[in-house]
Amino acid sequence: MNAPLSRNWDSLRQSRRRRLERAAGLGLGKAIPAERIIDLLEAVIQPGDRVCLEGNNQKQADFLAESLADCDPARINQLQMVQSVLALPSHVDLFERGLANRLDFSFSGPQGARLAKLVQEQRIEIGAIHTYLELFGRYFMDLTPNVALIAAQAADADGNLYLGPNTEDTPAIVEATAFKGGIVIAQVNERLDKLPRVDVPADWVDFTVLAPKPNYIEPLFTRDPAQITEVQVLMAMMAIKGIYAEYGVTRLNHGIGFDTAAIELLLPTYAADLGLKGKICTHWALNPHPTLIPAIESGFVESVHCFGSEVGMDAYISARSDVFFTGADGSMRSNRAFSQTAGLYACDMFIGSTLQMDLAGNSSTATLGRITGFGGAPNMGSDPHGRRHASPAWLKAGREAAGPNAIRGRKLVVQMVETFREHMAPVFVEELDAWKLQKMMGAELPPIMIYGDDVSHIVTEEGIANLLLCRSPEEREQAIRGVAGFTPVGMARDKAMVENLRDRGIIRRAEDLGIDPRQATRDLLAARSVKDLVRWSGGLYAPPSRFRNW
Amino acid sequence: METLDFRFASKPVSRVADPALCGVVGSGNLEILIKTGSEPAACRVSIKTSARGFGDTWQAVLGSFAAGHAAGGTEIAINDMGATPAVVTLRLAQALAEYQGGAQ
Amino acid sequence: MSLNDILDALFPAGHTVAVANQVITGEATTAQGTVAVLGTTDAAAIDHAMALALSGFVLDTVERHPGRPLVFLVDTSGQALSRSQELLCLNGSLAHLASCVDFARRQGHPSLSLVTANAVSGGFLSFGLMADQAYALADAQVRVMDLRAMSRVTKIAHERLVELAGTSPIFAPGAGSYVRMGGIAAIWPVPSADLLDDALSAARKAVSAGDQRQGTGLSRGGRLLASDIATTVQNATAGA
Amino acid sequence: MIPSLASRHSWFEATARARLAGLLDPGSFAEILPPAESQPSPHLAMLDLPGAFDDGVVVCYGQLEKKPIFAIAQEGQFMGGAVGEIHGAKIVGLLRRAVQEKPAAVLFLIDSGGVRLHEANAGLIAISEIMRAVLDARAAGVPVIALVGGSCGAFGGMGIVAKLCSAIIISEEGRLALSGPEVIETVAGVEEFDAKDRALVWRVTGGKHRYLMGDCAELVEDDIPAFRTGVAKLLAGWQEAAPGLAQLRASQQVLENRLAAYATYRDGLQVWAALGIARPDSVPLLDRDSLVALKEGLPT
Repeated sequence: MNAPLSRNWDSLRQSRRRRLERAAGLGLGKAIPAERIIDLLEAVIQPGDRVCLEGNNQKQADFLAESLADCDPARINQLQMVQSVLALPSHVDLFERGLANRLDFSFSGPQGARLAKLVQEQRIEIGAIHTYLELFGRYFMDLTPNVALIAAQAADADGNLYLGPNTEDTPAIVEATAFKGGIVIAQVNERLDKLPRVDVPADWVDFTVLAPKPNYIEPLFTRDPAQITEVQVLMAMMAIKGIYAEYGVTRLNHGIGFDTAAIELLLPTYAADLGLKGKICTHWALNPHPTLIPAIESGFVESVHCFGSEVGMDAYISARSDVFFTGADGSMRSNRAFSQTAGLYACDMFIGSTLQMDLAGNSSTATLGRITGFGGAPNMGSDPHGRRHASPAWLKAGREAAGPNAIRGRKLVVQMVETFREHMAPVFVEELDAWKLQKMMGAELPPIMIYGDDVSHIVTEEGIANLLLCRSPEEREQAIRGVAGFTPVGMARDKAMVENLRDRGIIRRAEDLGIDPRQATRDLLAARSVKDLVRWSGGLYAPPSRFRNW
Repeated sequence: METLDFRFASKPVSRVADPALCGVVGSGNLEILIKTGSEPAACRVSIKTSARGFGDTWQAVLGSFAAGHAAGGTEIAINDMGATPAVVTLRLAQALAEYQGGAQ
Repeated sequence: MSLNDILDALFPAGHTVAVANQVITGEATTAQGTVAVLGTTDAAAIDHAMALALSGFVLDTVERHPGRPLVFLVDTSGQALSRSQELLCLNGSLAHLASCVDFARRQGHPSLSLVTANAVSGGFLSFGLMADQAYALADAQVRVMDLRAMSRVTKIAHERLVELAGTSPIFAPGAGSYVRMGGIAAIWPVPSADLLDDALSAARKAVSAGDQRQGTGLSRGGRLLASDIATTVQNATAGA
Repeated sequence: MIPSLASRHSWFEATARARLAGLLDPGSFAEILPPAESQPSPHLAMLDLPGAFDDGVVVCYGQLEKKPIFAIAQEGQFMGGAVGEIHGAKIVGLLRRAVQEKPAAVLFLIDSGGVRLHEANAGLIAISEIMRAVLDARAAGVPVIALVGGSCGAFGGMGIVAKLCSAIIISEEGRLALSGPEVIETVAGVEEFDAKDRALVWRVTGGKHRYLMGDCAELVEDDIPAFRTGVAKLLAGWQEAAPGLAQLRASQQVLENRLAAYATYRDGLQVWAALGIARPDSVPLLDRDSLVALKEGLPT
């Protein structure tokens, strides 16, 4: 019998020690001067490292991203980047400049076109496009970072970090890195003697650097009520009366579009008139949408847990600590991983929008020439099949789908779309662009955002299709065609079958719900401008400059 | 720009306010002018639209309107700046209600 | 052609015209007596200071020389494009200048303007187009925007604009378009004292005749709708 | 919900026709050259663009608190309220009619970026004609009141026209200037004027700034009834001397003093501080009544 191979069991720890020694050898302590950041990065990052660059939906470690992109590709190369959002030009520069060559990510909104080009030129290898929760999970499995570059609001002399209201992904990243022999470097907006609160303890953090400018934050969740259309008001009325009220949806998540902003702004008016206050929309997994302010002020909302924060909402959130999760210091604590978990397992409904939907109800926001990913929507917009607690909405949906003897419920997954987008692009299509995109990317699967078999309802200006009640693929298809209006897909419907579906309540038109489309005016919106939102907030909401007209 | 003309059979409508105007020629919007026409059981529609190539869609939207409402005896003139069928349908309903004297 | 050449050609009997900050002020002798000469040069982008210098000179003339004709020389690339100018309401200073020119007219001062090189939008509106009669030298540029910029803003193909500009004066840059539209009375092949003399006589007649530009545009076939529509609105009984 | 928000009828959002409907006495609106009797601009058709029956402006007569009123309302949603041949001629015709019929006032609901580029020459000459027609109406003793609070503000030549009117009533949302911020940004660079920085745009061109500097007679809420009340208040004791030398000299002096004092400033905040406002930062968030009180308390 052979003796067991002798093996080094602490190579990660040793590697970490060598990296820290190289930094110390350059005279670098825990607090790094901004002008020496490249020295530090070149000392602690090795070719082939897996590096997590904190790019969130909103908060960006922009100084560290730009600094890494400015490092010498002869010293740092072959990096494998893991990050949830590819938002900044510098994120893509890493690949163009030859520092990195592999990417695992979740969302790349503004950089989607550049990313697609690099993929076609084979200068970047994409591991996978993940959902947020999935990526966080893999941080603790097979994508654990060697080095994490993160953003925090403030550091103290020891290196404790205060994250401010935009916690977002930071806890997940730091925990995975710090406890698996990795190096954590934080850019901070300010150094304080005493932090308002400690969000990350100093011994999980190796280096801090005071960035020349505060980190960039994108106001991603601000929807100007002035841009909400009458058609969106009509769809919101139908959704409230035909879904929220009927299922008694109390725990939910909203997408970030104008369609759902319209619902938020109809709660204090239309929904209140229907007597729904206290009966719907009490508990939310939601970023602090400014358009939710009127519903909060009207007493609709009991609790909101947030993935991140929103520019201009800090003072309002702080003053509404019964509703939002706030620290003893008064400022909000958000957390993307926990809020995603709440959205997946503790919500009874997700409602959002999409750019395309096919006849099976599959939907995607992927378009040709862009690789964007979907962030959290695929998790929020899915029915987790595992065991969970029962709630009235969940049970009702489950029984609609499987009959009175159903042994599990269903999460409501609602897609809300106008049949045509701008420039008369039909939302309902025979085949998603995702299939062409799959070929272009050479991917295993088409980039579908929400799978049709998870979708429970589709709301369009033509009505509501309840897919739970469909009993065959043909019925589903005709239910979808039946609310697809004057798109080619809609015009090809089987009229008799659609009328039958309407008789059975599977398709419901506005008039079936007792709604006159001519009542759908913007006068129903509790706020019709950003300034109205400021007034509702008692002056606590301070919108970013670009959303003001005063 | 494209000019389209249609004629649809439709039940006669009783008018109060003649003519009636609804909407504005703004991006994604349209204006609709309803006047009294010469055929009591037909609705004539003439359209000037910035979006070319949607004649079939207009025909379907207007046909559905003429079948679902009493709009006979009218002439409808439309100036369109890329309104979606949803907006067209809504404006038609508003304009017809206005034509009938603002009845709800 | 330089400003001095133009001045010498217009006023062979002599003038005392000074230029400060691209603003022309002074007086000149003509066959019809002394006239006030004022305006801008070197494609001035009109700002507050220029507008106020001109309006101040108009008011001085009204106060000290009742009835003296005003001869505006127009060379403006438009208005100054700056935040500080807008902060102080540049449209307000241009409106003040226009008011002063209008006031002079009501006090019996005949006025005419001559576009010597450029006349562009806001700068042209504030004084050149406020005169009783506007003229332009043959090589003067009169416009709101050139066709390339217009193509960018309107998203209409440049070639298409060029093609249409060949037949329609509605948007085609050029003094000729403004003549056909009635905005400019005539084009002068060269600056000349004789033409000025005729124009001053015409301006004396125009001073009490009111704004005749719609009618002129109609009779010249360049602006076919405006005159009738204005007349209809003036006389129509309102519909409900 | 907050009742004052529920009952507000935003001027900024409303169409030209909705503004008129709320501004004039109920039932008094009588349109001249209504849509059914007009044709869209042939010049737009030549460029392959659909026009509007009223060419983007409503001219009418009506009453306000029983006084006979003429009104002009530009539709900002159609081609940015810009002035083309027909549009301009309708305005000129109504102003000339006012000289003959002498209504109690002409209300000029401006919502325009200025000249319609598609009809640039016709538009520029029309604005010049409007300028002279406004002054003619005023000289005939008919006040012309500009109402500015639409999404397009009063820019370009229409900014000049607004300042030629007897008085301007503006809302906080209203903007009044010559060149649009986008134009300045395009030509002079984003450092000169960042057109996306909307708070800055309003500090430079917005209703509060214009009111504080005395360029507008009244500041009202973004509310159709508030504009109506503002007009009624202004007309109640209306007296306007025919423009005379002394008055123009006085205006000249005010403008020269202002230029001398503020020529280097680039932000409303600087002007407001110089006007004696202790906390200029607070101005953008003050409500209308507080701002009016603040202005009335300023040293003159």
